[in-house]
This record gives sequence, structure tokens and C-alpha cells, in this order.
Amino acid sequence: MNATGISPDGAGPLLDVRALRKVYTGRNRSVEAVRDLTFSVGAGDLVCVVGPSGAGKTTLLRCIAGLLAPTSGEVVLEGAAVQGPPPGMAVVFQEYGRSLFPWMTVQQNVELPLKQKKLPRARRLELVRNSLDAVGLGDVPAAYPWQLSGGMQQRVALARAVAYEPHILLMDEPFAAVDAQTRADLEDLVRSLWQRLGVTILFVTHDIDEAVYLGQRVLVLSSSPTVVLDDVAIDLPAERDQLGTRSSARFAELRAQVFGQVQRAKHQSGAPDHQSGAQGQPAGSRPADTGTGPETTEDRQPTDAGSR
Amino acid sequence: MNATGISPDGAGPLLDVRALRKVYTGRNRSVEAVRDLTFSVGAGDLVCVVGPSGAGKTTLLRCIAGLLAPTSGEVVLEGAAVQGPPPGMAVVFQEYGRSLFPWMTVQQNVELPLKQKKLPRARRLELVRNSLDAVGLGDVPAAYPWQLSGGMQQRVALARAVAYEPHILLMDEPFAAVDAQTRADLEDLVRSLWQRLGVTILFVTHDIDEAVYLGQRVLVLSSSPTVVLDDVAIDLPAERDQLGTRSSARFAELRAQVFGQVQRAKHQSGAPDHQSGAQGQPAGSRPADTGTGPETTEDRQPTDAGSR
Amino acid sequence: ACGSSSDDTPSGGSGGLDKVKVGAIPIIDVAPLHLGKAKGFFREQNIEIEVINTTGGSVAVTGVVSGQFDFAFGNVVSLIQAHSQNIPVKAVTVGNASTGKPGEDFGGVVVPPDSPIKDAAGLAGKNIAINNLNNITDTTTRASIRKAGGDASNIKWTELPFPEMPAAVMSKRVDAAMVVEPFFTIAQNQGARVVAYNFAEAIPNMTVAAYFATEQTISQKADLTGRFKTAMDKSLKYAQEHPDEARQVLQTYTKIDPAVAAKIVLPAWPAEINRESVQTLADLMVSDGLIKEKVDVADILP
Amino acid sequence: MTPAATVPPPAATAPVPAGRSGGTGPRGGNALLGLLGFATFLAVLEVVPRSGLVSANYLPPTSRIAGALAELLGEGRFWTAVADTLRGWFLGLAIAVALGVVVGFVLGTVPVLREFTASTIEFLRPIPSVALIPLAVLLFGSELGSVLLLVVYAAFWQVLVQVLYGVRDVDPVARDTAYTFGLSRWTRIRHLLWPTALPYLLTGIRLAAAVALILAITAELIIGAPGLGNEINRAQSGGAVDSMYALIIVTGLLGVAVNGLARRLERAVLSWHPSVRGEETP
Amino acid sequence: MSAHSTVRPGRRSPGAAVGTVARVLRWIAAVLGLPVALLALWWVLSADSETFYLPPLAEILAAFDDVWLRSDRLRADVLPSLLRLSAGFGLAVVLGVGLGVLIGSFRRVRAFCEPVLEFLRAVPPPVLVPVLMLFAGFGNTMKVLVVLSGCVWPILLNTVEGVRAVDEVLTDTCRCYGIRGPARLWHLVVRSASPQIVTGLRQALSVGIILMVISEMFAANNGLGFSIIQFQRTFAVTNMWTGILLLGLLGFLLAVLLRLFERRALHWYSGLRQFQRNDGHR
Ligand SMILES: Nc1ncnc2c1ncn2[C@@H]1O[C@H](COP(=O)(O)OP(=O)(O)OP(=O)(O)O)[C@@H](O)[C@H]1O
Ligand SMILES: Nc1ncnc2c1ncn2[C@@H]1O[C@H](COP(=O)(O)OP(=O)(O)OP(=O)(O)O)[C@@H](O)[C@H]1O
Ligand SMILES: [Mg+2]
Ligand SMILES: [Mg+2]
Repeated sequence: MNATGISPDGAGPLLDVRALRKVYTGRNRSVEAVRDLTFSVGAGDLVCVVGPSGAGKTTLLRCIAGLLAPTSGEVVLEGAAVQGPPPGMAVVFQEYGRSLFPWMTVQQNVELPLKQKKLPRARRLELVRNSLDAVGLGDVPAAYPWQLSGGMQQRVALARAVAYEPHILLMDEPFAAVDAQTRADLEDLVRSLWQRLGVTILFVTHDIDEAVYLGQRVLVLSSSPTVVLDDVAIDLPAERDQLGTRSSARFAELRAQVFGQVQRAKHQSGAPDHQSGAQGQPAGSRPADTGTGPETTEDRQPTDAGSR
Repeated sequence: MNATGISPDGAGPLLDVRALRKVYTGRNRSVEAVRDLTFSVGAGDLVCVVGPSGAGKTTLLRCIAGLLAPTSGEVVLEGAAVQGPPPGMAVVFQEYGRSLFPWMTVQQNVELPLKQKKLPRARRLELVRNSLDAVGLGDVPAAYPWQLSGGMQQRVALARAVAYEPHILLMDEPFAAVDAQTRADLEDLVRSLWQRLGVTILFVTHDIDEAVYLGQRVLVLSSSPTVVLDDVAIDLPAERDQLGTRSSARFAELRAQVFGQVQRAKHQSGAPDHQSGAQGQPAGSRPADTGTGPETTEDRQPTDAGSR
Repeated sequence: ACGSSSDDTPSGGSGGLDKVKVGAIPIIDVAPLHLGKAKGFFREQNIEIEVINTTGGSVAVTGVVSGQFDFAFGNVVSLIQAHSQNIPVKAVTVGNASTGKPGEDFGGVVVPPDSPIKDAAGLAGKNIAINNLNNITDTTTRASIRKAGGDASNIKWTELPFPEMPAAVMSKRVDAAMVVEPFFTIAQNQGARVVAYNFAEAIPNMTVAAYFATEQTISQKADLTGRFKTAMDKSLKYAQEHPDEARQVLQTYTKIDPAVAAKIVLPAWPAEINRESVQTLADLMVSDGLIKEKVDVADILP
Repeated sequence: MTPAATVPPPAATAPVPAGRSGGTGPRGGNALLGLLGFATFLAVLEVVPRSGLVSANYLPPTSRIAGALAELLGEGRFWTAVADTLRGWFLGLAIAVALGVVVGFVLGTVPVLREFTASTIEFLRPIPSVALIPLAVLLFGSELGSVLLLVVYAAFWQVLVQVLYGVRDVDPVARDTAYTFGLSRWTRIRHLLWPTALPYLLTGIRLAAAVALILAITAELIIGAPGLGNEINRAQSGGAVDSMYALIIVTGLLGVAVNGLARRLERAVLSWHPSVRGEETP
Repeated sequence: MSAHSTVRPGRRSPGAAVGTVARVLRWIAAVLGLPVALLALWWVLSADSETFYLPPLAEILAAFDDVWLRSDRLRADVLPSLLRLSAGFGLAVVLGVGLGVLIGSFRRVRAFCEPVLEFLRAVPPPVLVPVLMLFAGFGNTMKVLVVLSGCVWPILLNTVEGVRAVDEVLTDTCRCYGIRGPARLWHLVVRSASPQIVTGLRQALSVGIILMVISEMFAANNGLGFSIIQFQRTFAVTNMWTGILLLGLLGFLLAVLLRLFERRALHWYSGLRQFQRNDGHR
């Protein structure tokens, strides 16, 4: 619950990202997506990561998940450097529709990783049932993912991660594609799961409201090439609710603070000389209007622009 | 600019929807999507239509566009009953990705309807250039739609509609799938195009903020089977901007008013006994949690729940 | 002859039968084979034959060379051709022969009823359908044209399966067609006129086809070959002497209409290969350019 | 020999909306129309020879063909031929599918192999299987083996190419999901690769089934191996035009049956796939 | 929902030139490696082949020159074959796409025709040759028709599927903007079905080559297929092998041509697909 990443019980950081750098090298281009990231996350923390689109949030997360090898620097999880996907970690992807196996029922989807863990059948079924109950889907284990609504699908993905009993749960903009109402519900779900299970969560989003509402800490990344711009401790009460918390004065303050940083982030990256690069790109490259184009954001207030 | 649909200059309504009723008859079920809609839109108006999901907004729009034959009642455009897609009308669909021809460049996409109109080449090129410039895409005529971001694609669709020089422009939740920032930009674009070109616009959305921000009038539809619940005149100043307008007191009032109607709409439809129908549907049919399920909305305040 | 099967060699083992596969086209020409099988002539020689349908001479040669058949039926031109390509095949006994009687043979050249062509000489320069180019049909047709005093050098040949020929002639898609039974009869039933009996006219008493095997089989299984020849010769003789039974046996392996089968002219099934006719044929092949070098048919005849 | 309907791999039609009930329409009505279409076809076949447009000697009217067909159905020999053809077809198809799946998965999962075999596959694939007839006759004579060689050769490519597409089409997100949950290689193949490739494989099988049947009959016809093709040959060389057409009709009907069977298999196995489930939900 | 595009120009790394050379070398190795290895293997294994039907590769290659290049055969045999193939293929394209658009556009027409089409498709083309000869004689027309009769099915059926899958939103868009008649046909229907049509073309091509050979088994006096069959019948085995080799080579070249055409005509589609596969998440 503090901004240093050392959890208060002195157990030392669970996750340590050290001078992480990632350069994508393609055929005849290479992109430095992440320049230099250093931070740590204590056991049981819920850390949100925000940053403008293209900041390298996904890149960071994939490095932590062991899906991508860093160009330099390292990711240390529970004392060991991450080489491949570490055991005890679960990832919830943004594209829920594509991360569930359409040929399996909800039950089978949740159960598959447990089978791999070689848990006995009874235990597996118990875990599946519990986690589906936890996300409020106890009644549809036999349905196929595509028979469910988007929000329900995302909850299945969450249930799968929860059933896996990970020490650390990574989420990459998991609610970007669900509607406002469902999103609020899922946010509350994440917080309640986190509180009940004591799992460490790293939650990537580009929604500032969401980050402030959910997290204990909010890491603000600069735009690409990426560095950590700020690490905001969220000192809101542990019990949060969509209405009360979001309308509280402290929430507005924190949101304004993060928003200020994100605004700064758009104009400041690891490479100052790179700043104007985003505008001069030809058609077909990363579009200039994915929500963070410098040309339209200056004149917006934190309270408005940050919320979707 | 008034709620009656008769434009102030006395030119009479451009569009007249009279006792429109639409029943979908399927294999062994028939759905009365629209029960009885009557309203008119004056020339040069910008009317927004809001209503809960499944209200029949798309159905209404497709009837107006002549893509769907009404079961009874009629749509009169410029004095003539609509039989098929009338000339001089342009439609912007929600599914931007699917309404552009992927095998044509941006330029060709915008130009195609003009070719069909048999405009001379020079005039076509001029119209294409102007409309692309107007939506801020003057520099990508040679790109293919799938090389652009979602917001850019939607702008191409808009440019195509604008270049067509329609008298009336229909839009069906055109910005539902683009991110917040782009959405704000596109909203301003629509208003400025409308002001510049004097075209009549019917704008369907389920976002109350958007409807209030954009429209001169907001038509509130009940849930299915659908009737017009309210017709709110938006007396905001003609010059609107995302920050000032949205934070003005009058905006909040109007939003609250519309929101109240929409809340009422969910529980009231043309057929009161139909009310609970939405909940009893099996999995796989219209998902129960698309943001307007009756079970979660009561406890939310207008200012929060209504925004996308 | 029934009792003479006692000179059995050790190969048969404990009274076991030698299983022999014979490749043959399902046409009239091989009626003796089927008849002999039905009559038990092969069993008398301790041979159990299985007749396997082939689609033509080259398949038969290939089958024999690859060991799929022990013996096969094929026309002598194919044999000569194979020999000229150094394929080691050799005739065992006669297959069938022309009746040698112009006017009453099992094949000939037909023309539409109203055709201006009156005789073989009139075929010069015409479009004639044959079943296989560079084979026995065109070689003999050329020969009979030359014999009739025509010019055989500029004929336009069209390859066509026998079954298609009656229709082709009657609809005048070709000027003439060299057909064999049963299509010879079918064509005539439809009104076609015969202008040449090329098998009979080209070479006197010409041997058309033979049963053959590889040289290896003939030398290494001399006994079996001998017994096969014995049975085959008996069958040929029987078929020659009992044409009605030969006609009947057709129904077991072809789809010829019984009414047609009763009317067709059967080929001759003589006891011996007419070596002279084969040599003449081989010489014709050289002059017609089918093969490059002169062949001594003694190499391929038994 | 690839005359075959190809809905390109179901998953490859990404831009197509999944849930379209497009064209399925009322089932009964369609079947009726189809029957009507077929009846019209038969009627034309009846009228054309009767009107003298072509001689009935060469194209007999439907009624005579039907008579010959009825006769055929009573013959043991005919059923043996059908059995022979079906055996060649099925064995060939089974071998081709097995080979295609194994080779496809190996090549598909090992990028280097795939890269280095691509050109060879491109070269071998268009070699027409008829070119192999001499080789087939040489190796197997005019028996089942020859038919199998041709059938397997033609059908194998259909399956292989589809499997290659399928294996490559694994969704990156699904793959990452599998990695992060630490699924083993075998589990990934079994639960990720296989289901992803399955729709493609089934398309491949459907194509291959049609091709295999056509090739089986062609091989019998040309090489003379026992089966329907050989029966056609026999009828033809005996001048039995009616039976020949009856046999041709039988081959056509077999083809229709094989295609129907393959589609049914597809529907049963792919209940979860958009192309199939789309037909059920309106 | 933001669209990512991977086409991002970046700085060239200093080692780019070296990398390019290495990549080209690797590409060459990948394309030629296996074929060369296989040829070498064939060469070695057949070097002292005694089997009559499997002559040494060296001998075949030596003969190739004589048989095809130093004689009139390229003009007298290969050219007519290719002309007939392209005529049949071209007609099949016109007919297949034309009928396919018609059948695909109207549900009733489709229901009416489907069973008959399925049936005709299932009849092996060689069986149809005698029927075709009844109507078309046995000149070039017949051979072109044989090719057509086989090629048309894959094109037709693929076109039907493609036309059926035209996106509804695009259809509505066209209606709204008054895009009708030929413009609609071309800009909407054909273009949108074109990926499937090209799939059909590819299948049709391999069928076409096979049928080119088969058609030359009947009533031919020139052609590549005719030559191969003549070689086979006259036991000129080495020559026959050169023919098979040439056939394979032709098939390969034609497939490459088609691929080039596809690359030009469908570059939008491959771009779209790649985008969807890589990072389009909708
Ligand atoms: N596979 C790749 N190859 C090359 N460049 C890449 C690749 N993936 C990402 N990038 C680039 O790296 C940068 C960071 O991308 P990343 O996806 O991590 O951003 P993000 O913060 O997740 O963005 P968003 O909010 O849009 O998801 C971008 O400039 C992007 O173009
Ligand atoms: N083709 C159809 N066949 C049968 N019922 C339909 C069809 N299209 C729509 N409906 C039904 O008609 C009603 C109105 O649908 P419509 O799409 O017009 O709603 P909407 O207001 O546009 O909803 P949304 O905000 O979700 O887009 C719904 O109950 C829907 O299920
Ligand atoms: Mg991301
Ligand atoms: Mg709608």
C-alpha cells in the first residue's frame, strides 16, 4: 500500500522489473518500445499501469509474462529471473473472445490449466465451481463461450485465471471492450477477488478513472520509448464502491494528479527528440488518432477527458 | 430548433414518419420491434434518437433508409413515400469496418457513389478531396481502409456520406466502437459539417451525453415494442465545445431529463406486459448484460450511468 | 488328351494347382480363354487361371513385365514394338487371327451409307477413325489401301475408342472408321457400309494377337508355360469348333447384347501363329515408320 | 482431379459475419425446389433423345436408363463393383488423411521444415495424378494398389494444404494464453492446435473425399482395376449404352452421397464453429 | 479497438545490408534446397537402374533436350495443348463466375440448381467424354469442352459461396448509395467474392491440366498428353518420363502465374487477412 513497491510486511518485492528495455527489430525497422523501466511490486499488491496508447504497456506485460524476451534488463519474479512463462502466474488478455477456446465449454476452459497442473479431479471440479461462482457464472458451466455475452466471456477468462490459483495475476486492458455497466461490475469483481484471495495483481489500462478506482498504486508510463513517469499511491479507503468512491473529493484529486502526469507523458518520453515523430508518419502506420494525439488533448480538463 | 419537427422557416418537414410499425416475422416467432412511431424532422435539423438497446432504433433507421419495408405506416421523405433507398440520402453505419470496401482505397471508396451519380471526373475528385480534407484525412487517399485505425475508418465513411452531398444523413450509432477521444473529435466533426453544409441529420445513439451534446432535438424511444416517449428540445447554444458545453449547468439538466426518460423507457414500452421479456432469454440470445439490463441500472445516478 | 496330364513336373507339389494370372481385354477375341476356363481345360493342366481385365496392349505388356500377370493377351504389333524397345516379351501361342476372308471377317473399315467412298482405294486422303495410332489397325488399313491401289501416305487418322466409332461414322464426324466386332455389326445394323476388310486383305491369314509372357517366365517356368500353351491351344481349338459356345461365353464377361452376339463374325482361332504374316507386319511397321529397325520375328515367336 | 466445392477454410472467411442465416431459408422449401430441379434435369434428359435431337442409340432417354439401372441393382456383380470402388476410395482417403495430418502437423509446427519444403510442395502439387498412371501400373498393375496410389496422391495434397493453413491459423492470443498457463507441448497440440486446424482439416477431407472418388473411378476406367469405372468400360466396349449411362448416374449419386456425408461429419464435429453454429442461432 | 498497423518505418539497423544478403541466401536455400536434394537422390538411386520402366534420371534429362527442345514438339504438341487448356479454362472462368454470381445471388435459383450441380460435379470427367463427343464431335471443341466440364465446378461452387458471403453491411451501403447494375456486380459482388473465386481458379487449374491430358486420350492427334500416351504405348519409357517431367514443370509454372495474378488482384485481401491475424482485435 505504499509507493515504493516494498510491501509493508517486509516480505520483499514479489516482482522486480530492472532496467527493462525492449527493442522490436523487424526486417528493416526497429522500434524501441520500452527504454528503461524499473519498479517493483510487493506481494499482495494491486498495481495499475497507465500510459498513452502505444506507450509499451502491452510490451511490458508480455515481458513480465515471459512471452517476450527483454532486449536488456531483467524481470525477477519471486527471486528468479523470468525466462519463459513462470508457473504460478496467470494472464488475462484484453481479447477475451480470442483467449477462450471456442471448442470448449466454459467448464472445460477453466479446467484445462488445472489438468495441466495435474490436480486430482475432485479438486479441479471444486476449483472450477468456486471460481465460476465467484464471477457469478455458476449456472453456465456447460455453455460455450460464444453463447455468452462479452462481459460474461471476460468473466470466464477471469474465472480461469482465478481457478489457477496464481501468485500473480497480470491483466492487459481486460475491460477495454466491454460496455460501461459490465465494466463497472467487473472492476468491483476484481477488487473483491483480490481482497478475498490475496493475489498480487498488475493491471494495465489506459483508463485513468479505472486505474485510480482499482489500484493501490498507479504507475504512469511515458509515451514510447517508455520510462516510468510517476508512481502514485492511491490512498483511498480499501472499501470502494462505484458511486461513493468515484464521487469523492479525494478520488477527483488523485484522478487529476494522474491525469496531469498522463498529459505530461504524451509530450514526454524517454527520448525527447522523438516527440514529434508520431505526427509525421505516413498513412498505414500507427494512426494518429487513437485517443492520444497531441493535437486535441491540451484543451481538455482532467475531469472530463480521462473518463471514457 | 424546435420540438415540433417543423423547421422554423416554414418549409414543412423534410422527413415524416407516420404510424410506423414493424414486425419481424421469422421462422416460428415474430417480434414486434416497432409498434407505433410518429414524428417529423424539418429540413436542416439535427435530431438525435436515443433508446435502450433493442428499442428498435436500427429498425427505425433502416425503415427510413428504405432498406426495410414497414409492416404498416409510412415514411415520407420530401413529400414522397419511401419505397427503396431514396436518392439524396446517405447512411453511416455503425460497423465502419464492414461498410467500407476493403478492396478499394480510401479515395475509391469515397468516389464510388459519385461515379454512380455520373458526376464528371473533375467534380468527383474535387468532392472527394474536399470531404477527405473536411474529416482530416486529406493525406491518406491511397491507403486501404484496413490500414487505418477505427476512428479513421469511421471518418472515411463519413467523408463518403458527405461527398455524396445528401439532403439527409442517417447515422446508426456511428461512434459506438471508437475510443473516447476519437469519439469526441468525431462528434465535433459531425456538428461542424452539419453547420457548414446545412444537411438534415438523424443520429441514432444509445449514449445520452452524446445525444444531448450533438442534437437540436432528442427523440427518446421506449423499449421494444417501441413508441416515442419524449421529444426533448436541446436549447444549448449553437456553438458547442466538448469542455464548456458538457460542464454547463443546462447540459446537466437536459442530460438528467433525457436520462429520466430513458430510465422510464426501460420499464415502459408500447406493450407493458412485454416488460420482463428481456430477462427470460436463454444464453446465446441477446446477452442480458449489454449495459441496460434492468437489474443493475436503478441504483445509478443519471450523471454516471448514462454516459456510454 | 485328358489323361495325358500325368507328365506333371515337381512344381505342382502335392497335387496343388498353379495359380496363374492372365491379363486380357474384355473383348470377343479372348473368348477361348474364358471358354477354356469354363470347360476346365486349364484345370486339366493343373492350372487355375484368373483373368484380369486390362484396357489395352501396353497395359498388358507393362503388367507382364512388372510380374502382375504371368501371361497376357496382346496384339502382335504391340509385341513387336515392345521388342524393338528391348522389352523382353515373347509370344506363347496364338491369340486370334483374321478369318482371311474378305467379306466375312471380324473387323473392317466402314463408311456412312451415302458416302462417295466405294472401296479401299477411295480411303486415300480421308479422315479415318482408328482405336490406336501407330498400331495394328492403321498399319493394316494402310496396307489394304495400298493393295487396292490407293495412296496411303496422307490419311488423317483420328484416335477413337471402338465404342464411339459407329456414332462417329453415322454422324459423319469422320469419313470412315476401322471397327471390330461387336461394333462392326452394330455399325452395319445402323446402315454403315463396309469398304475394306483390312485384316483379311492386308496379309493373308494374318495372326492378329498372341498370348505372351516375359522371356524370363518362358525360360524359368518352362513347364508351366508348356502346360498353359497346351490348355490354351485346346481352348482355341474348342472355340473354333464350337462357335455357338464361344458366343455364349461372351455374356459372362462382356455386356454385348445377346441379339448382337448372335450375329457377329467371330475371329479365327487357328492352331498356329502364322509366322510369315507376323514378319510381313513387322516389315510394314518399318516402312511405315512405327519402328526404326527391322525386326526378326523369330526372336519373339515361340 | 479436384473438382470440388470449396468453401475456403471456414475460419478463413473472417470478414464474413458469423451469425448470418444467409440463404438457409426454410428447409423444406429448399429441398422441394431441389427435387424439382433434379426432376427437370431428368425430364430434359428424357425429352432430348425422344425429340430426336440426338439419337437414342447414343443418349438413351431417362426411362431406359432407369430400366437399366433397375436391372443393375439386381446384379451381384454391380454391387461387387460398388464395393470395390468404395473400398479403393475409402482406403485411399484414409491413407491420404492420415498422411496429410501427420505431415501437415510436423511441417506446420516446425517453421524451418515448412520453409524448406514449401517450394517442393508447390512443385509436386500441380503434377496431375494421371501422369502417375504409368508408374502406378508398373508398381501395382491394374489392381487396388494402382487405384490407391492415384487416389492417395490426389487427395493427399488437399488435406496437407488445408492442415498447413489450419496449423498456421492458431490465434496468437490463444497461443499466448496456452503459454502463460504453462500448457505442455502435447496439451497445446491436443487442445489448441488440433481444434484450430480441425475446421480446415474437415474442409480438406471434404475436398479430398470428392477428389478421391473421382480418381478411384477414373483409375478403374483407365487402368482397368475392378470397380465401377471398369464396369463402365465394360458396358462401353460391349456397346451397352443404357447400362453405361446407368453406371454414370450411379457414380454421380455416389459423389452426392459422399459430399453429403462429409458435410454431415463437418456439422457434427464442428458444432462450436461459427460456420456451423451460425446456422442454428437466428 | 484501436487499429494497430505494423507498417511502421523505423531506423535501419547498421547491419541491414549484411542481413539482407544473408536473408536472400537463406531464401534461395529454402526454395532450392529440398528440390535439389530430391533430384540428387533420384539421380543417385536411379543411376544404375536396370528396371526397364525406371530409367536413370541422367538418361531422362539427356533425352529431355532431344524430345522436347530439339524437335518440333513444343510447337506441334505443347502449344496446342496449352491453347486448348487456356480456352477451356477461360470459358470455365466466364461460365463459372457468371453462373456462380447468378446462383449465389438468388436463393431460389440456388435451391433449384444445387442437387443437379452436385450430381454433375460428382461424375468423373473422363466418363463424360463420350457424352461430350456426341454433342461436340472430337475436334478441338470437344477437348476444350472436356477441360471446361472439369474446370467449371470448382470455380462455380466457390463463386457461389463467395457471393453468398457478401457482407450485409456492404450490400446495404450499396443500396443506400444507389449502386446498382453492373457497378454493383463488379464493385460489390465480384470483388467481394474474388478471394473465393481465386481459390476456385487454383483448384480448377490443376483439374484443367489433368483433363487436358485425359481429353487427349480421345480422338487426338497432337498434344502433350497425346505424346505422353503415345510414348507409353510404344514403350518409349524414357521419353514418357520426360513428358511427365514437362507436365509437372508446366503445372508448376502455371500455378506460379496464377499466384502472381492473385498477388496483384488480391493484395488487399492478403493485407486485410494479415492485419486481422496479427493485431486486429474486433
Ligand atoms: N510486434 C511488434 N513489432 C514491432 N513493433 C511493435 C510490436 N508490438 C508493439 N510494437 C510497437 O511498440 C510500441 C509499444 O506497443 P504496445 O503494444 O506495448 O503499446 P501499448 O501501451 O500496449 O498500447 P495500447 O494502449 O494501444 O495497447 C508501439 O510503438 C508499437 O508500435
Ligand atoms: N432481422 C430481425 N429478425 C427478427 N428480429 C429482429 C431483427 N432485427 C432486429 N430484431 C429485433 O427487433 C428489436 C429491435 O432491434 P434493433 O436492432 O432495431 O434495436 P436497436 O435499438 O438498434 O438496438 P441496439 O441499441 O442494440 O442496436 C429487437 O428486439 C431485436 O431482437
Ligand atoms: Mg496494449
Ligand atoms: Mg442498433
